[in-house]
Amino acid sequence: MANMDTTALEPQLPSSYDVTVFEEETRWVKVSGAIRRNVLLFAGSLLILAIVLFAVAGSLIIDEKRTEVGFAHAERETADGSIKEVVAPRLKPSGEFWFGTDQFARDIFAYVAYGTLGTLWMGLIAGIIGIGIGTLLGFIGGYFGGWLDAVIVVLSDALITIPGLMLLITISAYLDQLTVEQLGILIGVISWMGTTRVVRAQVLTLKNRAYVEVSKFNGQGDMEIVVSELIPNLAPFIAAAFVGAVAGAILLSIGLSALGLGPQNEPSLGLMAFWFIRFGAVPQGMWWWFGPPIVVIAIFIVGLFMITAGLDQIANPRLRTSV
Amino acid sequence: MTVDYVLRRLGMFVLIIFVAGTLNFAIPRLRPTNPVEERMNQLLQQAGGVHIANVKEMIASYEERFGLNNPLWRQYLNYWIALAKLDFGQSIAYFPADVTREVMRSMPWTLGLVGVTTVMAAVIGSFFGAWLGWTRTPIAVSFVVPLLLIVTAVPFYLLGLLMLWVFTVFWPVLPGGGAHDPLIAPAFDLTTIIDIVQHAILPGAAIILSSVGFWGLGMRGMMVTTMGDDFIKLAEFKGLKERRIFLRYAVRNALLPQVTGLAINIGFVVSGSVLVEVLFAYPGIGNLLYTAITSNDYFLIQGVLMYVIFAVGLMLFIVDLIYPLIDPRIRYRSA
Amino acid sequence: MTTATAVHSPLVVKDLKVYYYTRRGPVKAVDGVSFELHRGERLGLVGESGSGKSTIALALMMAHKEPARIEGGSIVLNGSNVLDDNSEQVRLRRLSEIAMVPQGALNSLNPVMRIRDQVIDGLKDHNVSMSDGEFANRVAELLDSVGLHRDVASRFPHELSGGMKQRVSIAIAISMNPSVIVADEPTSALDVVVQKQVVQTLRDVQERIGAAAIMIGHDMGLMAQFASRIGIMYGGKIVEIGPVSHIFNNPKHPYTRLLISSLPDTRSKRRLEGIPGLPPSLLRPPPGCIFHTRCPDAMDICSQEIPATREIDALRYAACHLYGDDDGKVVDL
Amino acid sequence: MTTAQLDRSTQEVENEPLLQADSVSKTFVSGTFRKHYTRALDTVTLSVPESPPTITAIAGESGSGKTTLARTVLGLVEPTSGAVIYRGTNVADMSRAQHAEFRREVQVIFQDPFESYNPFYKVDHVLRTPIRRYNLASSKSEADDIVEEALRTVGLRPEETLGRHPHQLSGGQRQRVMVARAVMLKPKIIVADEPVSMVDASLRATILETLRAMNRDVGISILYITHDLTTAYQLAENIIVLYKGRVAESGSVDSVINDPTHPYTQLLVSSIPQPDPETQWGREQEARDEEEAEIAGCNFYDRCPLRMDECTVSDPPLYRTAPNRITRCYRYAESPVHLAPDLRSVFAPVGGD
Repeated sequence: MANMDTTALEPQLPSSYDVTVFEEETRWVKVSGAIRRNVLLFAGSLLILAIVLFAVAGSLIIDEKRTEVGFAHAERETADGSIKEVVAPRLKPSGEFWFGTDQFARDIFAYVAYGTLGTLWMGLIAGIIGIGIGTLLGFIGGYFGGWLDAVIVVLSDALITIPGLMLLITISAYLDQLTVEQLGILIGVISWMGTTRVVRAQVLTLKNRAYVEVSKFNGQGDMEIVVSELIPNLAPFIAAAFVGAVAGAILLSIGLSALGLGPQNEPSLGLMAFWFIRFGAVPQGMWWWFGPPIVVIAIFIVGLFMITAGLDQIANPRLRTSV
Repeated sequence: MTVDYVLRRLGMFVLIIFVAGTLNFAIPRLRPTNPVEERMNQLLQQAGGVHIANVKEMIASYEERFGLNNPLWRQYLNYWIALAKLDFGQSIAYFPADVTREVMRSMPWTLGLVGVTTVMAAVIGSFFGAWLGWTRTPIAVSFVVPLLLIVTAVPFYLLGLLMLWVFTVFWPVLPGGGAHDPLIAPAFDLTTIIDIVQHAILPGAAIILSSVGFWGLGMRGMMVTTMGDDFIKLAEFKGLKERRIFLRYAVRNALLPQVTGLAINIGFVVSGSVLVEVLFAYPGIGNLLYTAITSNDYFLIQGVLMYVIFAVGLMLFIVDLIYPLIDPRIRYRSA
Repeated sequence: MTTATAVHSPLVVKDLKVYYYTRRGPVKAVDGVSFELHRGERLGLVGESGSGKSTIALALMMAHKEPARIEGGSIVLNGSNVLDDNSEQVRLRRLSEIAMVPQGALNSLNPVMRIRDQVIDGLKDHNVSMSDGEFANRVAELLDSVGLHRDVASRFPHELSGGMKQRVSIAIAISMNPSVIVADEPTSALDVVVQKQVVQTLRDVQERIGAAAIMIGHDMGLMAQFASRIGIMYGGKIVEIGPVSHIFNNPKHPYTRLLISSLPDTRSKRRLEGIPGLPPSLLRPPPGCIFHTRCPDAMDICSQEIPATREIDALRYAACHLYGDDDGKVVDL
Repeated sequence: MTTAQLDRSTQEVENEPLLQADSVSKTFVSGTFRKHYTRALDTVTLSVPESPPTITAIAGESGSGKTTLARTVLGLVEPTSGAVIYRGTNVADMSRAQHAEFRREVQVIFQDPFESYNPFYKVDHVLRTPIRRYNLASSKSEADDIVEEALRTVGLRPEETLGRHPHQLSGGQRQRVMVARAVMLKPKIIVADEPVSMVDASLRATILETLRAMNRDVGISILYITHDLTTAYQLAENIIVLYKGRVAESGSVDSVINDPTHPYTQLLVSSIPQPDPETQWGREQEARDEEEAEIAGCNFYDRCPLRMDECTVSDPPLYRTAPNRITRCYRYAESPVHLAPDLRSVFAPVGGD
């Protein structure tokens, strides 16, 4: 190579005016630009962060006893005029009980905090398992193809049509009491199909990209190609699928629990829904009972949706509405 | 529409039934002991509310259907033979009522409520989404997007709960439960119809409100993607009127994936409607399933699940058959 | 190119500036472009990526989108400035006065509409009233004129090959006998045999209806086959413009000269030489002549002063410091 | 020249080719129940000798099978029948070590200089990975030297190239980095699949000239896949014109392009837009307009302006119309039928005349 004539190929002029010269931006400019370009992602993350902080800090600070039946007491004047400590259900929000108490004299604020934590934990487990199975199958199907791919495709297409809640309800009819963790695992196991579809479709488009083929000529093996060439580019898709899976799992679990078929012994937002539906919070007008969990669930899901939408914009630039 | 296409779709339909049926067969066997058998023995011991002869008959029919002493493959085969005859056994709770008959009694209510509201939500949502995705729509309307997000984010049943509070407690103008007034003799007249519609408003509105955002956001995404397509640019170069570009070029193409979405979503809505039906005591499939579960009526549970999946699979199949009529690329594909 | 003829020229572009407003500042995609299009002539605008050629096409159609803005100049179409029009006037001018044959024809047609309807809707939205039979005849006639069978009218786009789709685009473009046809890389995705057919078809219909045509592209070979006059674009400016034979046989601007000498042909094998360096940044264009960073003939003045456009010989204009008052007078195009 | 003589000359060139595609065919299947078969490549045999280094152009329109041939030779597509043989071993049967050697010695340059880069990484990634995977350097500084030398070889300045993301380079720079990547591995063969069709004209020449220099000075054989006959003419010694997966015509590039015999090659040549206003396109047209008909005979029949009745009966064989020319057309039926399957047998040895 040394003796070849390269004079004609030498770069000839300084490139200070080339299009290729990019100004270096300060970190803040980069960050603020990123936020401006993806408001949805940023705002959604803030909402979720707030919920997580509320649940984690709440469960650390607040005594778990406050979520137990009959915790709340108040001083009441009895018939003989003496002041007596009595169990205090159905209290309106006050300085002591910020969100009031429910039918069973539990502190609703504490219950919402612990319940949020339980639901969050369940969603995470379900999301991780669902995304794990889904991504693995998506990669196997998309990258290696063949009969295994055909099986994966057909199976996920068939399973995705089976209504998840119906399936979950049916399964729960045959099982004993579920724990929050078990429910998370169960939901994860029955809801990987969406992720598989997305990942597989993306792997299919990526694997025939020239750069994946170039990496073969660079001596990279299949595993290395998957790990170092495909996964980094699939990250926004996988992250979006994960967030979607967590949101789906939370909705499913709340649905199941609201029917009284979910975990009964640990606080969760779904179980709370079961209680306030079953014990007529609505007809009683106890807005402080059913209000907080509904608001938390709404913020939860809105936040997760916004993150998914924001990640979609990263993955699919056409969805970016502003430049 | 090619033979290949129809065959593939039909194959998918059969497969869905097969997978669902297999699941339905496998789920009760998840536990080492058979919960159905347990439950029956339990009944036999208590024999309180149920007639002891009935329970014995139930056990006989159960053994006949599944023959738990047979090898697994034999049980599986028997199971499919029974399914092929639409024989789901008899309901324990409503013994000796046939499961199929119970399902058929509830199905029309669910189909009416969920079917109508799903289509309405899809139409309204797609319209909103198209409007939002149309780049020429004033920025002022973009506040609708977060609004849709929030409405979508609250689950069906919780939204239903809120509405129940508003319209039956705060401002009692609508009936709070049931599908019709039990005092009105069911007849095909105006009073009955108005009564049925009145009862359907709250649960229906809950379903529509909470899924309209899903459709809207999906449609908006498709619109944005479609607006970037070359044929929209040529339509502009052609000097077409905005209205025509919007309807005939953008919306017409953006709608195509929404139709497929409709098919898949029907399954989800049916599923979600369980809660709405329970909440509003609506005598549909969801309520039936709930009753079945609370009374450990295993044959009924199996039957409901099978019928629901059959219905969802059938709807998917029908949408697949209709799809080529609206997308010429599939209609004429030769290979 | 005197102003007296302007009245009769279907299109006169003067000092057109189109900037893209980015976070980093304005990108001067088109920076002071002037040219005049005569009745029935075919102008080729050649440039490499980033030269601003496609931006010109969009601006002529008034179809540029944010963040692109027309910063100055005028586009006089059939005697009146398009920049003064309201949006409805702009819309009505499209197709009837100026029509576009788009790039990437593979997806340019609506996949769910029959060809017939895609030809007719343009006419309908320009208030052409005909009976259904008359519309059908008009469609058949248009398809005929681009060498397509009239049966094509009832087909969907996916049933047509790339070349056929592009002919349909041409048929649509001439459906209202516009005075100007703009073709933006009309053969970019097509095979060489089909490319020839499409360009010849475009040329045939343009001659038949007597429209002026602008073809935008980067393929000098295609330009030599199509255009009667060629404008060479570089960094958002036209650096040289003149009759096709002058440009190829006696290029004046160093960029044109290098571009032409870099073209491979099938007559003699030779050492292939490209143009060293890279296209300029339009965000921070170099001072002076925009080509001086890559120019083998660059002088001191080139990095200081923007060269004026001079009329080097009849109908040929170039902007380069190599030419002084002896070579041609400075003109305001 | 008789058939016997031709066969002998065939024997001579068949002494251990470095790489051989041995009667490779590729059929793509679609459809689930009713299968639809597309024959993308139909029994093509081509070999590349160990020496001297050659540049061979493979030309045709989209659907001609040129890219399928390239991808088959590269081992990216498994042939439906036939085999790709490298240094005497079928690529399909190679051991891990042999396959690694094959992957290093038969390199590629793809059409799209942007898609060739993983957008996640800086351009360095694509240069450093092969050094690591093939153990080309024993130290970091040695690796740096190899990368920098390779970049200089293709006329790039390392300091202006390294540490950048692909989108920060121009199309021409990107493609030159890809050439540098391939050259750095000291391959025996480079398959260049339309390497300049997405590069600006002013930068195109430089890349082609680099390829030529690699062939001349470093001794790399090049398979140049293209739809553009002018660049094929400038770069290659010999050319293979494919039509619908079959060889339509082949021979030395000068004679094929300046005097095409097959009606398809004639159509291609007459469609070249010459960058010369005095050489205008002719008005010759195809027989039919892009409508395909299934007939038993010549696969070009439906487009052929010179078609004859016998063309519908059976597919014509390759006729040897001149010492270094073959064409698949009945109009040359008086010429001897070319029997040696390997197209290499058509090409004159470089500098052999």
